[in-house]
Amino acid sequence: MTRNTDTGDDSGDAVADGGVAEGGQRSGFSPIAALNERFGSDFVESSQFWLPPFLLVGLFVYGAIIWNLLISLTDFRGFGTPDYGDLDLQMYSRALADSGFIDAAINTFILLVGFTLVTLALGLGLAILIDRNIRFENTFRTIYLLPMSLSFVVTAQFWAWMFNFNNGVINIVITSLGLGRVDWIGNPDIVLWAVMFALMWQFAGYAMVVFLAGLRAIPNEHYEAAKVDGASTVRMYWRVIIPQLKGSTISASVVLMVFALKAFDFLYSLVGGYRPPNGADILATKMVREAYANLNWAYASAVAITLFLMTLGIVGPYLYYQYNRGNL
Amino acid sequence: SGGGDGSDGSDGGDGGGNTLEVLHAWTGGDGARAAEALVSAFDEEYPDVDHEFNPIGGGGNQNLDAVVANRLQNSDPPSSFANWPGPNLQRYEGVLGEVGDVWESEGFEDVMVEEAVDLHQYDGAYRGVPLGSHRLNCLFYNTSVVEEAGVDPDSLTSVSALIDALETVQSETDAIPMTHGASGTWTTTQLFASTMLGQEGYDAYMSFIDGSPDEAAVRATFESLAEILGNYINDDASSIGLTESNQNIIEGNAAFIHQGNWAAGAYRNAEDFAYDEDWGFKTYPGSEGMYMLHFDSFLYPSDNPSPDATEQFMAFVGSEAAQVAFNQYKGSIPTRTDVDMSQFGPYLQETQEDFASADERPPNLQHGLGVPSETMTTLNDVISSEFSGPYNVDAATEGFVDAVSN
Amino acid sequence: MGTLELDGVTKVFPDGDGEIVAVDGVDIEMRDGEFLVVVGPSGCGKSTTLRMVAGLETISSGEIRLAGQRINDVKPQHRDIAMVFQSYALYPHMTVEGNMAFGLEESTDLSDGEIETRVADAAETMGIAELLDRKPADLSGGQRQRVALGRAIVRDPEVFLMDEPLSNLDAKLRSEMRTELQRLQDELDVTTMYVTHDQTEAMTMGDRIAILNAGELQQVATPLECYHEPANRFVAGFIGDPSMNFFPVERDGETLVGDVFDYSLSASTLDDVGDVTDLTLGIRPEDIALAGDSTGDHTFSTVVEVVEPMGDENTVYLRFADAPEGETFIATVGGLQQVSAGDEITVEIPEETVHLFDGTSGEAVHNREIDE
Amino acid sequence: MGTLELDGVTKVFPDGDGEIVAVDGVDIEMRDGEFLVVVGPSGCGKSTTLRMVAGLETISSGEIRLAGQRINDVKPQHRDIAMVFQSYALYPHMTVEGNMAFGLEESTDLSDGEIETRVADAAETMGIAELLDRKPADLSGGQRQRVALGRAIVRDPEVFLMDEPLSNLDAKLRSEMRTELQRLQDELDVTTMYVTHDQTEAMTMGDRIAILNAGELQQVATPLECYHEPANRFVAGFIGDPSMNFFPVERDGETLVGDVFDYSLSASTLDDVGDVTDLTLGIRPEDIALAGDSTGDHTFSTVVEVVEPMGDENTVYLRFADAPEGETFIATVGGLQQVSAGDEITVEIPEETVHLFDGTSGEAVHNREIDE
Amino acid sequence: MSNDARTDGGTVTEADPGASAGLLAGIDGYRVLLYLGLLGMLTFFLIPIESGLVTSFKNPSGVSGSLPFAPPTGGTFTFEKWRAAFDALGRGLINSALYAIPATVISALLGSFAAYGITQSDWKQKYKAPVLALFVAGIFIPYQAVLVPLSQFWSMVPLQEWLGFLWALGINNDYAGVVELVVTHVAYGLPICTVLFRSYYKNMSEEMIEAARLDGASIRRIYRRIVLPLSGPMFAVVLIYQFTQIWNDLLFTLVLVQTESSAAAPIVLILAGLGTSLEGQDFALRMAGAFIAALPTLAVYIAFGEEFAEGVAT
Ligand SMILES: Nc1ncnc2c1ncn2[C@@H]1O[C@H](COP(=O)(O)OP(=O)(O)OP(=O)(O)O)[C@@H](O)[C@H]1O
Ligand SMILES: Nc1ncnc2c1ncn2[C@@H]1O[C@H](COP(=O)(O)OP(=O)(O)OP(=O)(O)O)[C@@H](O)[C@H]1O
Ligand SMILES: [Mg+2]
Ligand SMILES: [Mg+2]
Repeated sequence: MTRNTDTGDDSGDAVADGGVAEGGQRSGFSPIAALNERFGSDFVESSQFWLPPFLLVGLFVYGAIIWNLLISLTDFRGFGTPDYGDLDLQMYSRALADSGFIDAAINTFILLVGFTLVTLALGLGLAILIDRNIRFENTFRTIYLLPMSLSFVVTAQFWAWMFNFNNGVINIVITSLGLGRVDWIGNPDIVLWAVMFALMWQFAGYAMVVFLAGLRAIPNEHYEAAKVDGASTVRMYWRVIIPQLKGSTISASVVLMVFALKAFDFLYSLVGGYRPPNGADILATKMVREAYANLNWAYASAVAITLFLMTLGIVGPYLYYQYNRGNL
Repeated sequence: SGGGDGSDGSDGGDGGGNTLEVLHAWTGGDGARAAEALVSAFDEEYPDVDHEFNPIGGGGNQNLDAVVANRLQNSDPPSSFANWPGPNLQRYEGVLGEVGDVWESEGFEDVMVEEAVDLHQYDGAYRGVPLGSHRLNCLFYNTSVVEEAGVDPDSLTSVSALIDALETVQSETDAIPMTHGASGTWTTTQLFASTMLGQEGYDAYMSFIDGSPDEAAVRATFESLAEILGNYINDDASSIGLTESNQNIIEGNAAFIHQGNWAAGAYRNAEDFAYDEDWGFKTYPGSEGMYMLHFDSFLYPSDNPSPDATEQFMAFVGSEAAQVAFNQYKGSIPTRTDVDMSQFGPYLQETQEDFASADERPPNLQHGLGVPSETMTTLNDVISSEFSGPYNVDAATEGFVDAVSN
Repeated sequence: MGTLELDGVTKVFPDGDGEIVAVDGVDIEMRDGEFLVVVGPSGCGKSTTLRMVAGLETISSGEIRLAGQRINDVKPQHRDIAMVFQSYALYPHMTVEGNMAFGLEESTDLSDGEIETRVADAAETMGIAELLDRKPADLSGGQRQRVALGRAIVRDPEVFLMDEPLSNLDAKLRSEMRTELQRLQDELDVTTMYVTHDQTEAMTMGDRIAILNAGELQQVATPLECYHEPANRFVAGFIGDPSMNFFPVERDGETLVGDVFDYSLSASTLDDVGDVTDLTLGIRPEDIALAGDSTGDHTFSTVVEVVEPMGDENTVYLRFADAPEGETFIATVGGLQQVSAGDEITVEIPEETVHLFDGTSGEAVHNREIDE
Repeated sequence: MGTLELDGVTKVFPDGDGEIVAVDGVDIEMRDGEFLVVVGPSGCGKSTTLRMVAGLETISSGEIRLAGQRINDVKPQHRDIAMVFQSYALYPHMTVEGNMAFGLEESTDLSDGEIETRVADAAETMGIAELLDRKPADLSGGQRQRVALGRAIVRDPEVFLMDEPLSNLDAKLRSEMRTELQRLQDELDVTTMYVTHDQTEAMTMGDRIAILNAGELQQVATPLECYHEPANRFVAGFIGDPSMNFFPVERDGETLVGDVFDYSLSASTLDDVGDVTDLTLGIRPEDIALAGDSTGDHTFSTVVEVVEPMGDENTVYLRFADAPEGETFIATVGGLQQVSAGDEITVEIPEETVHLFDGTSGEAVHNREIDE
Repeated sequence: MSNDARTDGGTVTEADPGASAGLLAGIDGYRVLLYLGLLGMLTFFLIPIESGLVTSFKNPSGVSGSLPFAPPTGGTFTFEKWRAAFDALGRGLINSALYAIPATVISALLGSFAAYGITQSDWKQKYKAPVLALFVAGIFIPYQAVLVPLSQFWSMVPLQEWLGFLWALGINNDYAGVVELVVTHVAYGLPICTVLFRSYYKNMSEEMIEAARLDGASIRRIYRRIVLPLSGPMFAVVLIYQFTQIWNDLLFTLVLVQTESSAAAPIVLILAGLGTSLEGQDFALRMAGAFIAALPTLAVYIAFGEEFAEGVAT
């Protein structure tokens, strides 16, 4: 930090000099003035604020992604160093031939879509309930959002117990309803939905908060106008209010999908290991497993790039949408 | 550099250059106690060696493997780490040193079982020293449950006999015929190995491991497995692990379990649960006279941070003192053939006798001795995707055959 | 039949531990087809009154009757009332056509075809036929205003309610829409209750004006009655811009004695005053005349403090010669009459133009004469 | 020396692919101590002009000189200029004293003691001495406005810039502050550039008014010059409320021929017109006189369409008898003159009050006579 | 939005004008359903936590022998699991705090810098947009996409040598992992911090900043004297949000510290493997551990729920 501030001081001085240089602009050339001319009057002076963070992010995020792409083109595995001299798409063709990868990709997709949909639906329901001018609104909202503050690791513990075959709350409840026990975590056909359910528990509060903000942004007059226009409460929500939540829905969906892509922590903690329960392998867990359990670095990088492209597919249009709406 | 010593031994804080750093995964239960016994025996033998024994917990051996891999990757190797010899050594290609002089000076080649001699060599050099051995083709049972069902375990000498017995248990009692903990795939892979050995015989098993599988044998094995797993195991098999599964035997909820003989460790610790009275052991049906081999060994990384101390440690690991100290707690047996077994319990004594007198000692499939780790991963992936209910015999067969074929 | 009656209508809001009486026993009767403007300062209860009529607020006590039927307990969606909101409250995700059709779809059984026809007709009336496919976001302020009106008229309700519908428009558009609204109301002849806080709107638009203050109804009358015959000092001060000048005076025989001036009254005026002694004298700025050099009973010498030329007229801040600096009153004089700050001039406050109010209750005791 | 010169000042904003010329070659010279009001419709470039003077926008072309020095490239913090913003832009976390001291601390080397003294003096001037320890959030609108002014005057700058400083105040406070601002500017005698879109403010406050439209300067003159001698049709229409009436006419010899009326001109007026034939005739509403029954050269019979009674006067929408319905013009008549919709009345448009503009360029060719 | 309530409440009030509307309004059917729904959801959100909590106080026979959500009885009650969990996790609490707190503070500060630099200063929108887009996109990058290079990077940085002076003080050299975690979390937390601050600064009055410029302050002085002092509320939001994120993250700890056996192991890493050893699944222990690990973020959440919600909603 100290060093950082020092740099700040230096460039501060530089700017003061820049001022002088500007005065003499007509006589000579000043690089600072030239930069400012091109990028805007405060470009140089403000860079002391945004440039260091920007470089940090640029290096660690975007530099790393490019590096990752490079590694995914090598055959790097085991111990040693990647050989950047020999780049090809072998790892990607391997992925396409790997049924585990295909399964993980399909699971990722199902999780993405399923989780997002159910969470949005529940979140919207909660938001509407909360928004009905209730008493103790803050208490309800706080509790609904509570799981969001917990670590994936913690919620995994809770849900491992909830889904426990013999003594979990869920099986207790369904047996008390006269149904047979279900092996939530063990059955590969069910486990993904069970995970989805647990994640929904954790993030429905988030969707609620976003929708609530959306609901509150709709002027009271719209509710009243719909009433005066003769609509019942249900019709009012269906025709007038919910269609106006498009923006909230989009931003909540994007964030939820990104959460789903990151569900690694949850799956890892559920079993305490790199291999999630059968049927719940997703690209995020596969990537980490290939890298850190199997040392297939290049292959893991290729999986990671696939995951990244999936994210980009979601976030890219979102960024574009935000840009068009002038939010960037 | 995921935590660990300075890489070149000269910069480590507390003179780490000479500190012996040993990584293993025995973090709980018998393992922890055995590791403790090992350490104190080591202290007794080599009081001057600075050492640091680091148990790496979590996920069975997975975490240990990951940590070791990472440190080797970062050229920051520990002095030694616990692992399996055999084809498993392939994955440490290029980062293991040689301990041939230890073998020579200690005369290990003469006292270790011959399989140990073979399996600890890679690329023509010794890479580690064995500490103990578990047996894998075991079938344990709860005496009272099998009695209630009217089944005589000793009479089960083929897989089909086993299946019949399971059927009997199913119809005669409320107990689970065979308990299975399949939350990890490894138990099923391991069951495959024992079943194949028992049903298809030694040669079929060995050619499978050696990369020239007989598809019909593999298919037949999977068919039997499908029958067992599809009909006779516990409902919650897929969500529990070995420990809970084994608990079913102890609590009298199940008749049989197939496991390595580490399962017996839990019986020893359970109250009022005595060998031969409450629980019994039977070689996995059909594999009588065979001892499916397993080794716990310590490997020697090259670029060793404490070469001298490590060599001392290696010599110690192969010594009688170490093997007795460790194995009696671990529930395994020494890999030396010249050990006095009097300190071991009756079950281990029997195991040692079987070991010594076995006709064949086929290497295990799941624990490193049979196939390289990469193949093992693939086998487990096949189990995971095709054979964890519903049981797809065709796909599993194809997957296994492809995985081992070379 | 759109007669609308408010009978002792009161609204009490809970406020922490206490209560706020937002509307206090308001009685209004509106004829079918009447255009009533409700006006008053901010917070006086205008919106609350309107919202009670719409059914958007419950009524604490009193009764509202529409065409003779008590509607206190009828849900808003079942009252046959259309409302135009200050913010227009157009549904942003629907086209203009969707916005206009919504009410018909929800409240009637009309077929799609009929709805389309009615929407098209209403759009024609409002001159927004070519906007039907646009979304509200693509409309200008004036167009949105028209759509909001269109949405109300398409339903052909018994009563229109409008809450400051013009306040979001700029001045020019506002005066344009003002005229248009009047024309429309003339044409449709639907009972309309129109809320504004702008006295210009009130004066120019309504058949009658209802003036509210602090929840209480002050006067319901035609605009000119309110201007020339205010019921009390509040109305007198509220209606008219610049405001009426007020001077507190004490009656002393035939003379009103103020702080710095005396004002003698004629017999007929004295009659009106009766025995009230504590009075307020009111005079509208445009009634104060420059007297030149002539002096008379009701002329006073004053000093000009500030002149604000407005072009067509000047607003002159005057001070009685004896009054302390800063204590000014306002007169408006023709734009070409040259007065400048510091001038001493004589002004006349003609007796026929003065108003007198009870100093305590504020009730008007005497209003100006109107020469017709 | 606070003379401020704008010399061909132009501002071009990039806009997608194209450009917006927000300010287009504006030339203004302000004397030291002058109070200039810049007025114009929304979006005409007023704020942009002011912000260029402040240094908050770069200047696309042209030159701004302060006391003769070109300041185009001087950063805002080094120009000796203080600005009062529409939102006041007080620093919410500092006390009033902190707000006022901030500029002195940042831009001068004064000691703490000196700064304190100057702040105290300025606070005295603005009458906010007892507010010095409060935070802006604890102040009323008017007090905030005073603090914002205080913050500007304490720096004793060469030039004050004010961008609609009164628009956030309510009507009453606004007119109060208007007077106060004028008084203050008189007292301090600092060159002041004041932006507003409110023509009343422009008329009443400035020494001179600069009228902008679409980025171009229309006229710089005293308020009354602008009212009575507008440079062009835009100025004539912009200044004055209600606006001047305009009629397109064609000159035919000595007569102006409109759509529905003819208007004969005297020789002196014809002189002004010269050889322009395409003209616009302008007449202010207050100059249209009810002629009673008398007829003359410049009387016309009209129909009253709408009467908006304002109390002190009525705004009357008239239509020439021959004009189609809806084509109205406005006259203001005394509040007690009874006219009602539908009446036919004769009005006079006196020749000495008419304005004539070039029909194409809009330039004034003849302005009304002023009888002084 | 409360019109329904108003209308319905009104009916009741009308029937009994003297009664307090609040009490009686609860009686009508619609409201009853509404509150039933709310309470049902409340149960749904609380039951996993509740059953975890009661289980953590049960001995093994209590865990297997009683309903998972029933509180422990006298016979099955024990503190043992909490004690065991605390023994296992105690050092993890400290280790987690060691990187979570510095990383939170630094990323918040840098985020504030960055947001100020690209929001409140005057350079061309055309160039700002891509810079900002990179920050925003950075929020959404799955960490997996950078994991391999990240391990490569940290294996190349001779951190062990640089920090030699610390090891000389007797600090376990595993703590290099803590330093790596701080830097890593700062880098990956920066995008969200920046975006949060940006939304705040964007709403900050532009005129106020301009006023400060005209008052003679440089960009740096404006930050110091105007923007920073006014950022308090957003700092609260960002600090709370970041702290929970960093505290809760497992992936980076798994990659950089690797093992719960490390002296520097953070709490989540220890918790992930807790109670799943060869001993079998000890759910009571896992639950107790889960609560200990969740304690700091829960405390933050309960104390600063509003700020947390605000951070989350952005
Ligand atoms: N829902 C409410 N709860 C409590 N008090 C309210 C509520 N709605 C209005 N009030 C109070 O009732 C009084 C009248 O409010 P109302 O909105 O009717 O005023 P208004 O005349 O419309 O004012 P404006 O011109 O500002 O719109 C105010 O004092 C207001 O604070
Ligand atoms: N930063 C900008 N980028 C692009 N166009 C701008 C920018 N600032 C102003 N403009 C445009 O320049 C023109 C003049 O704007 P300006 O703000 O000076 O108007 P104004 O006269 O102050 O209007 P108002 O009375 O509404 O404040 C407008 O068309 C506006 O859209
Ligand atoms: Mg209102
Ligand atoms: Mg402006």
